[in-house]
Amino acid sequence: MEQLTTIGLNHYLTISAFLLGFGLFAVMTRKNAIVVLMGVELILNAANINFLAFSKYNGGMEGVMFALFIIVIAAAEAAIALAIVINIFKLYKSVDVSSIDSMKE
Amino acid sequence: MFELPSGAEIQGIIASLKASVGFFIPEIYLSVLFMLLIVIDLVAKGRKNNLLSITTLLGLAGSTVFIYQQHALPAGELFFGMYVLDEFALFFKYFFVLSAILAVVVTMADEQFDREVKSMGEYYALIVAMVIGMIMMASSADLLMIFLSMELVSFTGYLLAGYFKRNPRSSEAALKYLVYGAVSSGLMVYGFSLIYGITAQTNIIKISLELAAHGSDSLVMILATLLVLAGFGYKIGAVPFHFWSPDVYEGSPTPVTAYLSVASKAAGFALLMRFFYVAIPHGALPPEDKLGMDWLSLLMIFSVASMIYGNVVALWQKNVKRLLAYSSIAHAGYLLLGILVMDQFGTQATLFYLLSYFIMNFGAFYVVILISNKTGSENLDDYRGLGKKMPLAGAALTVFLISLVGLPPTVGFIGKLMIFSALLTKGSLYIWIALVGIMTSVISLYYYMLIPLNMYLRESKQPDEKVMNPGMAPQIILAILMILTLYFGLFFTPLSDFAKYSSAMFGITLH
Amino acid sequence: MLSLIVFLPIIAGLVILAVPSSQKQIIRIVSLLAALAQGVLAVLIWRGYDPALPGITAGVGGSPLGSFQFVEKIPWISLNLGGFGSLNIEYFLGVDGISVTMVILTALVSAIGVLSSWTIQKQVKGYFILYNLLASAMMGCFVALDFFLFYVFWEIMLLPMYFLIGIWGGPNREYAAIKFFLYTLFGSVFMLLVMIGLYFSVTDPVTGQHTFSLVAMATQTNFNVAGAIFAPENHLWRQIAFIVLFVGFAIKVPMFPFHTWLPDAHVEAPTPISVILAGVLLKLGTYGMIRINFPLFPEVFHASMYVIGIFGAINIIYGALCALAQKDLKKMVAYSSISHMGYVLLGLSAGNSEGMVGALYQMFNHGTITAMLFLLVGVIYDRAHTRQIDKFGGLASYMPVYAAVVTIAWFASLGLPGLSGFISEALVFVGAFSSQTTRPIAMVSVLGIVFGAAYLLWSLQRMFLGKRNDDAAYDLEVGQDGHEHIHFHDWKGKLDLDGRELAMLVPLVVITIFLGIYPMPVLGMLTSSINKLVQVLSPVVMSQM
Amino acid sequence: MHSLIQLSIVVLLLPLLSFVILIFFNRRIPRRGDFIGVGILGTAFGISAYIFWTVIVQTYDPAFRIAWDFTWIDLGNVPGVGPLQIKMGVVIDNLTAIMLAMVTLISLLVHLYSTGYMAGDKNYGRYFAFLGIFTFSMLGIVLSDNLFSIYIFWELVGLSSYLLIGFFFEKDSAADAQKKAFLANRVGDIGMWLGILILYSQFHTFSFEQIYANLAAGNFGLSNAWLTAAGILLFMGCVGKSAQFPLHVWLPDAMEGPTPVSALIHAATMVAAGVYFVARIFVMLTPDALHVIAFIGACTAFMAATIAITQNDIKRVLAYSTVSQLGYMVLGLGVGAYSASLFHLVTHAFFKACLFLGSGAIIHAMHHEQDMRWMGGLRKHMPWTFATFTLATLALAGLPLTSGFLSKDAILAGAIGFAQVEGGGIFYLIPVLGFFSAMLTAFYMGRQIWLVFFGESRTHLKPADNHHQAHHAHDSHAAHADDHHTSHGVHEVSWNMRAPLVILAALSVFFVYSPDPLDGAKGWFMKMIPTPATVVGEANPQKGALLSGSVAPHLAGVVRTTEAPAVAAEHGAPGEAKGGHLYTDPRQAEIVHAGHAAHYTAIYISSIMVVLGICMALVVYVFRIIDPEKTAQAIRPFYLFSLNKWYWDEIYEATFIRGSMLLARMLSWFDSNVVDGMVNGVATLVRKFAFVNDGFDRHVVDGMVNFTAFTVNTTGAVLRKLQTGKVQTYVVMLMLVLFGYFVLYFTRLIY
Repeated sequence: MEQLTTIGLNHYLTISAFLLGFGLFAVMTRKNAIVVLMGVELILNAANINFLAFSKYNGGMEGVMFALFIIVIAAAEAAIALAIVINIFKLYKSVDVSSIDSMKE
Repeated sequence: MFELPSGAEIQGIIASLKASVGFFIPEIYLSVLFMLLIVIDLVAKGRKNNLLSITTLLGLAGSTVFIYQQHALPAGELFFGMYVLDEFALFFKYFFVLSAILAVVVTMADEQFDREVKSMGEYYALIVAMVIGMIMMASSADLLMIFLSMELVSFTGYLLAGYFKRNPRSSEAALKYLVYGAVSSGLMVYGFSLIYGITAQTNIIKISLELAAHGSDSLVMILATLLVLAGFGYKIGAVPFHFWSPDVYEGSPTPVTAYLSVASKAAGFALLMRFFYVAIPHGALPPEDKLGMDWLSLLMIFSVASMIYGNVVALWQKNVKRLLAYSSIAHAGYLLLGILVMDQFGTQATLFYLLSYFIMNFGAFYVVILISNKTGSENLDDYRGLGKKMPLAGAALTVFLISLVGLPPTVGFIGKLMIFSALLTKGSLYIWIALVGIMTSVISLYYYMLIPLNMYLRESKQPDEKVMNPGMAPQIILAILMILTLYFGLFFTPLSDFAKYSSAMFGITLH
Repeated sequence: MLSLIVFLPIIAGLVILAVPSSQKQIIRIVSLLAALAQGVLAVLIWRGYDPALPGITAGVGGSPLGSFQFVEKIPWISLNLGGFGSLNIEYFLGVDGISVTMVILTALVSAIGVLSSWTIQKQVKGYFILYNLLASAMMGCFVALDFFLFYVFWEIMLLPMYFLIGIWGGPNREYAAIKFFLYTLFGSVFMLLVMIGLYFSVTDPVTGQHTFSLVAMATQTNFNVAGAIFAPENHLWRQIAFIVLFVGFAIKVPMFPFHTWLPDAHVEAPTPISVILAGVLLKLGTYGMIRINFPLFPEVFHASMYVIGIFGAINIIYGALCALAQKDLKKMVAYSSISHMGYVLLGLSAGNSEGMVGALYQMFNHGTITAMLFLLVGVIYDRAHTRQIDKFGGLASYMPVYAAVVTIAWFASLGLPGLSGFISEALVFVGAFSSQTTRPIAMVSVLGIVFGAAYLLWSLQRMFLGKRNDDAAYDLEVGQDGHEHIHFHDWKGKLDLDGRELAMLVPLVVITIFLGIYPMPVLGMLTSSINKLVQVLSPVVMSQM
Repeated sequence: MHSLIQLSIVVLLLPLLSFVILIFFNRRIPRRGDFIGVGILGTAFGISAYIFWTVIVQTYDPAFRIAWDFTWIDLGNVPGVGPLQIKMGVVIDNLTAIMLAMVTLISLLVHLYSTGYMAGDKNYGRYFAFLGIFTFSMLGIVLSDNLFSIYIFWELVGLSSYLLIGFFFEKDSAADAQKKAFLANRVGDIGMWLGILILYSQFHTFSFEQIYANLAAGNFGLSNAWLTAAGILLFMGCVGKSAQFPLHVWLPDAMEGPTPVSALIHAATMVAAGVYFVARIFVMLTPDALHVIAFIGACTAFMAATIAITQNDIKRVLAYSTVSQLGYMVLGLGVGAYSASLFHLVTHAFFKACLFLGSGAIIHAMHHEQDMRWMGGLRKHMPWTFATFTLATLALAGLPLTSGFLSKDAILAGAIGFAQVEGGGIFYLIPVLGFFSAMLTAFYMGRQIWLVFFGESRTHLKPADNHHQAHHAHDSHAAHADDHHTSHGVHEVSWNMRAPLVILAALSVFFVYSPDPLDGAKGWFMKMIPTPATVVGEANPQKGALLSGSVAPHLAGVVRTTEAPAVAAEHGAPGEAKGGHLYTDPRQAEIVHAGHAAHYTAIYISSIMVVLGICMALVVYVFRIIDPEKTAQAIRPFYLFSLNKWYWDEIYEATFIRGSMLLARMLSWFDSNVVDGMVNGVATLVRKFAFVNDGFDRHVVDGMVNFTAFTVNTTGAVLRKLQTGKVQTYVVMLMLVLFGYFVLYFTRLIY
């Protein structure tokens, strides 16, 4: 019962694991490029949660710092990604990731 | 939970920051160059490509001076262990700057840019930014720095790959590169978080000490290392993390392909070596028996797979760029062989192989560009009869390919020689791996020779015997590269000594 | 001296590089001059050679001097390998009885090859550059005494050969060229691993460091690195290394079942390249066995003499029978050279002086005789543009000189006494029969004599004797003087051998006859080295190690 | 260096000189230089006649022997053997002297004869050149003192016979014949070579002298069977050269060569070489080997005789008679009648040469008509030819007062003695076959004489097609510019063709060789050529006559009677002194003794046989009491069997030739399809594998994706319409790898 009542490290880790799973799932299955990118964001945020949780339970600030940087990076990545996706949309008139496979084998 | 630092501490922090900056000059210089390029792009008017490119060349060349000055400095940590300076890092600093210079040179020769894009401003800026990122990759000693520098390299990489905005293939390459890279780096950072959770450290040296001291839960450790490996593997483009590379290499502008296939691959290797040598103790080494995980046998599998897969799939390629892409996968396998040895000789061999790969691969791509300038195609069939039309280019390409196969008297042969020598000094298991390497190099001969076969043995379809002149400057550069390939194939002592000197890595002493 | 003879052709190649490709004659003359200079140097070396010095292993005090001759030994590369001391590679040339004969042969054959290349019209410049590169590499292989250097030369040979067959070859040249390339490379890459392993297993008694020197490796006591991969006690790996090297060289020989590249390569290659290929390149395989394979692993050699002998016998009989069934003259000659190289293998497997001397002498004679055969095939091919044996007949009446030379060459090839081929084959049999191990094999191989005579005489009869076939490749007409003449379609030149062809053939004929009557000029250079080699290979010496 | 040696070397080299001159310059010399050939051979004969005189007549010594040799190949100090040289050398003893004289004489006569016979041939000069090199190689065999040089000249004889037989190479039959001759000889040579190798592998020398010394000293390392094998293998060389059964098939075909060549090759020299060689190695032949030799000789003699009686071609009859006579000689050697068979060798050489040249004259006169059925009545037109031919025929048939009688009877006597010593039984087959063949010989020679010389000319009976064939042969032969019609007058041949006939006929009379017309043993010849003592006697298989090295082994045969007791005392079985010899090997002694005892028996039997044969010939062909055609019909199978030469050619064609060609084709198919196929197969495999990997991204990955999609699908209903693009499948792939390794790691599959 104690596991359920008091929030501990495991809970954070579980959530982050779920986030990771969802993120990967989105990346793997969604057609829309935007959603795929959102999946990537989920993955990064899963890492964030881990860092913060560990930082809390280990003591020390590295985790927090790391999380901050990850947020920044994620923002930058989103910017670049959107630029590329817009370009794709210009050329292909769609953002369907799965349809873009002119180069193969 | 935190108490504010006292004034004295802050003074100390500032002092050490000041001290560290002295060790950081090349990076700063390059950042300045980066901004300068952007400014020039903004202020200058009209066709400013040459201005930009010349500036980039001079700037990069200038950076070598600062890098050279760092030889005088003692090896050590800076920025609170975020960053290290050692011979290993210096080697890669030279390596990246030189490859950037070559990339610029190659770009200047490529006429496709004139067709595809108006402005080259961001291009050179991005090249320089990528150099900075890669240099930091090679020097970073902290998970955070590793992550940041890798992302810097990746982002610039995405942009460069998609630089031909109106070219669907280029954009497709960018998208694939982006998605794959984002996922891998995400996994990697998740792995970082786990490592941080286990050891409460982000500095790789501290991590190794921590692991040596307390050991670790192997399950989590495996998971973490695997995820990290995913990130690194994606950078070096080894099987099974290679899937992005053929498409990206084919779609990107050829200079970018060359640049990625040499420089960012090398950066990945630098990171791989530093991280695994230093941070994760190898399970097979005597003292840390059950710590960490057996990443060595893992890399063994990856390298064998890369050699076989890359060489074998390349047999079927019709597009020369794609063919070289697969061959670069195979070469990642050969480089991994050197890392497996995990001693000083092995490191030396790996570094030497990187140098040789740098020369010959850039040369090959350079010729590809020159040819596609004239024929507008990278198709194998369009290479028919080119040997007569472009004698020098044909000869040079043949030399580079021979070197890629690893036949004397070329530098590629010496690279393979050193790698295999390093392997043979370690017991029998490694000999079998060396056998695989040998076999696959024989296979590689077949598809490499397909190119001279088309150039010399077959007559071109349209029988116009006019000689195509790729221009004076490119030919001179080509000749220089070719002569270097041959010269270092016969007198390779300087390169090898340099590699030897550079195999000293901070935080671990290899034997 | 040796450096000069090795690098002369490359220098010539560089000179040609400067000549505009329109000046075909100049290019030809330059390479001819280079080849002739090489010949002169070869003669000088021959005159200056002292047959008393044995070679094979180092002389007193471990120095090659006093055992090898014309030695040039300068440090080439010295790598610092940190924990592994340093990687020392030397530019180390020298000759002993075994190599000096091959040097002379190479100079001779490549000179003749240049003459026979005169008819090449397509891309003359590129052709002669590659040709000279090839000539240098071959010569280098024979004089290199440093394994690394040997390997470099060995591999350098492949590329020019590939292009020479691939660009100037026959209709199916692509296939033949790439087959040759892959096959021989496959043979040689494994040599690389063995070479590295040997390096770490051997120390030079003089410097005490690891070395690539074949001279040091030839002395078993130098395998003194404890726990090294090829240390004397490490039997398994020594056997593996022997097999790997042997296969590598056997592919070059070519030994059954690795021979299938040879007929293709010969049929497609232009005449001069066939001459070089059969005259010199094949010898590199057996030379490598003698110089590297056997002395380095003598005990394995002793264990495997029997097998080598059996393969030799298979080569002899199998090659002869295959030649018997060929319809293409050039293919027949190709198989015949497979059969003749079988004699070399048989002689080597005997492991005694008679056999080994015979094998070496057979290498030399096969070089000259087969060169002659391929030149003759080329002569008729130039005229008739076909090599189908049944497209001829009765040529002896119309081309008497050609027929005479062919008869001499054919009989030399089937080992007729008075011609050089006989002595070598006889010595091979004598040796193989005298050794207990290979006696049964020798008794079987003797059949090769009959089959050899069979296919040669049969082709001779079908092409030269009797009357013109109905579907022959030439027309019959009656000239003014009432005698019958023939003329080939679109052949403007002299019907019978012209001056250039005679200039190529006559020296070979003279050599063949002279060496058949008085072989000592060549054998005299061989004997002391071979005796030394046999001593090195003998179990007595091995027990001392 | 003894002066005789120098002279003999000069003799050896003179014909080579003629070859070199004529082959290169014959077109620049008047008359195509035939006089050079004749002159050189004349000189050679003069010198060898001098040698003969010095050796045989002046120093009348059975044991005469001088030798000289030089180092030809020096193998240096061979490990395990010591200094090793291969020497070449010359030996002169009585046999050599006689052979030298005989060969040069006949060669000279053939040269002379050819100036007439071959006149006008377009390759006239080359013909004489070939004669020169042939004589050279034959003399080489005669003079050699070691096995190796004998083998060399042996092969050279093969070559020159190849050139001579195929002289009219434009005739396909000639081309076939020359190839056949060379190959058949090669087969024999293989055996000879193996025999040489066996001896060398034991003693590391080729020299007769040293080999015999070692054998006598019992140094032969291998078992006695090897020694027998060596003997038989060496004898195989003789089987090839001397056309013994089963390698006799080449000789009759070799009649395609010009007729003088047949005289030179098939009467005097080449075929004699085989017998000469067996004589050289006689002392090392073990009893078993000798038995084999004897039986082969007997079979050959009989078989050839049976074939000869039905042949119609005048030259083929002579050819088979040659084979048969050679069978006699080999038989003689086999039974140990050494001197006798060599005696027969010489006598046969002369009268057979005479016969061949005579037949040549006839053919010449008949304008290249060779079929006896269309001849007849020539005795009036060609008296000289007739006389000499008949005389030689008598000698061949072995009638008394001829040389053939002496030698043949000596052989047959030896055979009887041999059979007695060996204890009868099967061994009596040998003399029986010998005598029967003697009868057949008489019969077919009589038949020939009558068909050719007596009766009326039957030229007109000849069918048209044969007629044209004759003309065809004539044209291709191109011997004459003018084209006679066969009905034109037949004329005697010119002097330069007649003189040889006379000389040879004169040499076929008994007194040349022996004062006693009935006993050759009384003649100088058999005195000068004594039977040498074996070095591998039966009493002591490995040890020969001379246990004590007191006497040089080559003198083994001729120990003086004065030394006899000493030698005899040294080992238990003292032989019986006979003709001044002491045979230390009892068996040999017995045989020789019995042979001498059986002398008169032999004379009687053989005379009866010969007479019988001649009578049959008379009955059949003169008095026509029996009609040959009818008889032939009556015993058709035998007739055909004989006419088709016992079908040997067909048998060989069906077995060896077809067989080896079939094997060759199979192997070459195997080579191009299987061996090469394996290589290509590997290559294809690699490429196929490449194809698999190549489609990896497409198929496997997609498959994986679908699989993943399926798994996900089962968890959530949301993902109905799952579609995957490339990039995402890459990611899936990545995840699968990681996951897979994770699992593997914990299932410990990696370690």
